[in-house]
Amino acid sequence: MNGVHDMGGQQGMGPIQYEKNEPVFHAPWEGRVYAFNRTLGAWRKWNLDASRHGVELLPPADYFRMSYYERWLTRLINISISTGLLTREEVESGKPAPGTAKATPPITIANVEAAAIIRASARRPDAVVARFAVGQKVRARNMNPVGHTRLPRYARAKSGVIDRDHGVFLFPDTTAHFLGEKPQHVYSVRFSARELWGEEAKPQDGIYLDLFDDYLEPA
Amino acid sequence: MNGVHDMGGQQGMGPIQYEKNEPVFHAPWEGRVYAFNRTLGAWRKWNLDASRHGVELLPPADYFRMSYYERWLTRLINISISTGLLTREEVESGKPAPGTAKATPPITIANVEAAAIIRASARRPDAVVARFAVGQKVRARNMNPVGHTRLPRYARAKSGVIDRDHGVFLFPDTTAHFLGEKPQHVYSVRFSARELWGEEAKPQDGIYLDLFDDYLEPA
Amino acid sequence: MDTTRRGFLASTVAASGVAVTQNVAHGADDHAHDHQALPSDPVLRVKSLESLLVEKGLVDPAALDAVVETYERKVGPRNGARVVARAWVDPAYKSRLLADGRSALKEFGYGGATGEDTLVVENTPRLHNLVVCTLCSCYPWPLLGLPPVWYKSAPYRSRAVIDPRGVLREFGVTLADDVEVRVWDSTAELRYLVLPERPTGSENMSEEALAALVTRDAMVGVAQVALPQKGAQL
Amino acid sequence: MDTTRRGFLASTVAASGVAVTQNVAHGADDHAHDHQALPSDPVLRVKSLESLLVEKGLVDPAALDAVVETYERKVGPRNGARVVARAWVDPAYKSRLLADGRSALKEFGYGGATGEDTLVVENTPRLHNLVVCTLCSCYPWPLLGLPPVWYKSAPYRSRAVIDPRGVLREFGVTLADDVEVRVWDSTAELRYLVLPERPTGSENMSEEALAALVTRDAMVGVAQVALPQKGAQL
Repeated sequence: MNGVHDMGGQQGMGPIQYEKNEPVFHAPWEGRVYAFNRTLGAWRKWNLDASRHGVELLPPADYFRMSYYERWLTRLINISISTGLLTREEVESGKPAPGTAKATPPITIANVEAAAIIRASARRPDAVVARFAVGQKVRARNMNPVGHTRLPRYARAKSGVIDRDHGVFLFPDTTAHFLGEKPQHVYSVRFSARELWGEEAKPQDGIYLDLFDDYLEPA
Repeated sequence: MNGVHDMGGQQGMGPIQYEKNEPVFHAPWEGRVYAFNRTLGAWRKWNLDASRHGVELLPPADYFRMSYYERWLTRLINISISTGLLTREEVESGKPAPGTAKATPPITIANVEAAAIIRASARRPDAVVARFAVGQKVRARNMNPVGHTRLPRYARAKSGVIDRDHGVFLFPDTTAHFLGEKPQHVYSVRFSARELWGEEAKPQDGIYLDLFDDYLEPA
Repeated sequence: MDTTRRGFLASTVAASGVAVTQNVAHGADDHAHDHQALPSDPVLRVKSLESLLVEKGLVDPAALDAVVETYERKVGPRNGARVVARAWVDPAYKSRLLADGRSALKEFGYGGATGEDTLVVENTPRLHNLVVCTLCSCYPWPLLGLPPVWYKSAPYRSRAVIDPRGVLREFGVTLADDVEVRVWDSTAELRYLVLPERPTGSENMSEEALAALVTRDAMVGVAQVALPQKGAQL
Repeated sequence: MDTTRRGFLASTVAASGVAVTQNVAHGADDHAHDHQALPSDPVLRVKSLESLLVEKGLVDPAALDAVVETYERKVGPRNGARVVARAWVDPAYKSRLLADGRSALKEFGYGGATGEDTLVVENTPRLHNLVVCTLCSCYPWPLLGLPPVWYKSAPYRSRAVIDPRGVLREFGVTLADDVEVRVWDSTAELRYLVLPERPTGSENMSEEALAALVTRDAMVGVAQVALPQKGAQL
């Protein structure tokens, strides 16, 4: 999705606001929101990519207005409702729907370390053939899917070189929409800054993106 | 400026909201804001391109939150202050600074038709040589100026064909920053939808942009 | 009122790059959100600004009234519709209009603000034109008046160039797969007017009656012109 | 409270595509802005949500406490700093770290959430590395803890890839024109840690003392590591 979340290369966002001695959470509610997000996934109603896409789906005005954890809170509520973990009425009232049996949390204090803090890897053991080799020149496809993708707009139709093959990972574009994991190779691709941004960039500078096999074509 | 105003090709902005029998202005204040914008330019403190850039400079959160005429109101106040037509204190208090002599408006009911409603053209009589000819293949430059430009991001580094030479106009990129008019040719350039958006676009479809000589290079 | 002014100035200041409204580190009490407050009552703000401008002698309120009156009552899509109807009934005029819009529009006295360089693009059974301004909201004011909110909105501006067929479907226009779509992104001081297809069955209608059929939307390219009995138009 | 809930749900609904918050045609009374209201007090909303989740048996509050406690007290930049100091004093470890970050980090017991595939990239006098996530805010949690607000913010995410030298200047780091800059945009499930240059004059320092010099910012690539007497670090 060509959304406002895809920020690489944008200008006019203002100066970087640095906070000295920044706390991990600025208020207790931020910590709770973070913890909800880390533990509710264990219900396996959604996955990390679907969750990320939930932030991308926020209307741009909300995306820019909200703080980081406000976005997380909103996407969590949205995905909880859309996947049936909660109902809208429950969220509105703060009370379980009448007659709901109390469930047992899959993550408790007993297993939280192993089950939530150590997250499952997106790496897959599948023996998928790599379509590209280190050193090969490639072009990022000019694709504009309306769904989730991890190919930023600024790299599309640009040429680069395979710098490293990271191995096989699940594919976010399908995983986010519950369409299967489609495991495939991820490569570190080096794009020269000039290829991406034109002649004003320094000739020696480079931007490295981790790109999936399906994002690439031979250059 | 690669800002959020440069919307071509974005997704996730929601459905188009159509209003039947829409009034010209939804409230009297919108009409006043429009009229301020059309008449205050006669003080020659700024120009159309600087004024457009004023909207682009709004922080993204404000750009998306505000209605169209709220943006116009904000940019008008900003540019009035930055060019010295008004002071911040005057805007804040709603009162002229003490001791200010009352001016005479350059646009009155007597000349409003000729002076404001018929706006000056951006066309220039200069005999500037055209760098490109109709039918010629060109490439939009991969340029990323931090200031005002009318070359949208979605066309940069893309190839098209000169469809028509519109003649000589002032150059917004310099005019907006009061750096001179730099008159030059403007061309209608046809880009195939596939060149811009990839293989999913229909092969016969085209997007036409009016682009300045300085935006183009031979393909 | 004080809050109002503060919120208002915050936004003014932010636009000059002094402050940002996004992701600013905020304290535990979360009061830092104040600066994101909605620009409160624009009615009051505009009233205050107008009184300042008048008191300083920077504007003539009667001239402001005249500008508003012009776009509320005089200049609107009826202008463009008359041009379209004339082109439909007068092939010589149509040729002039397509070849040199500026001169042909002057025959009607249309020109001036953003209209002096209007190009007219013709729809045919094989070709559909659509007009947009992705960067702001450029629009042929003298021919169509001021643009509707949807034309100025992010959903239209963003999608018209990447998904014109989807946009047209949203407006109820479904094009055959082999029709050519041309999108005109108004990136410079040229303005565009679509000359829609004349509806079949309108052969015996007068120029005036034809003009009454032509809608703003058809001249932007998001609608087709229909005969009245064929159903309500948008 | 009622307004609170309405604003909150409006935002929820909008995210599912049912409503849009932008440029919605609004009536003369301008009340349509209601739906853009700030998500009011998040404290109350989160409290209400937690009580719902607990009452439904969907979460264990003690597990939530443990997650918060982990990132507030246990996992943070000191983890990464220990790795950097070890690499500075132990050339064999440094070789392993740069060749296979995953295994070398396991020697410290670091891994897990988003850390199982961390790559370590080395700064030299000729090469400067900078880490960003333009699409969201990916960050090596097990090594650096949770990212600061600026790392997650639009100004950093937007500019790090197009103007890394300008961003670095804003952080007080000025690079020579002929240094190579490498920006690592974390677009997949790989995470990046910068191995900063060891400051000159630190030859006699212990591994522990070196670790104390290494800042979070240096491991993201927006700062260099300095000796304490050379001035305060960010």
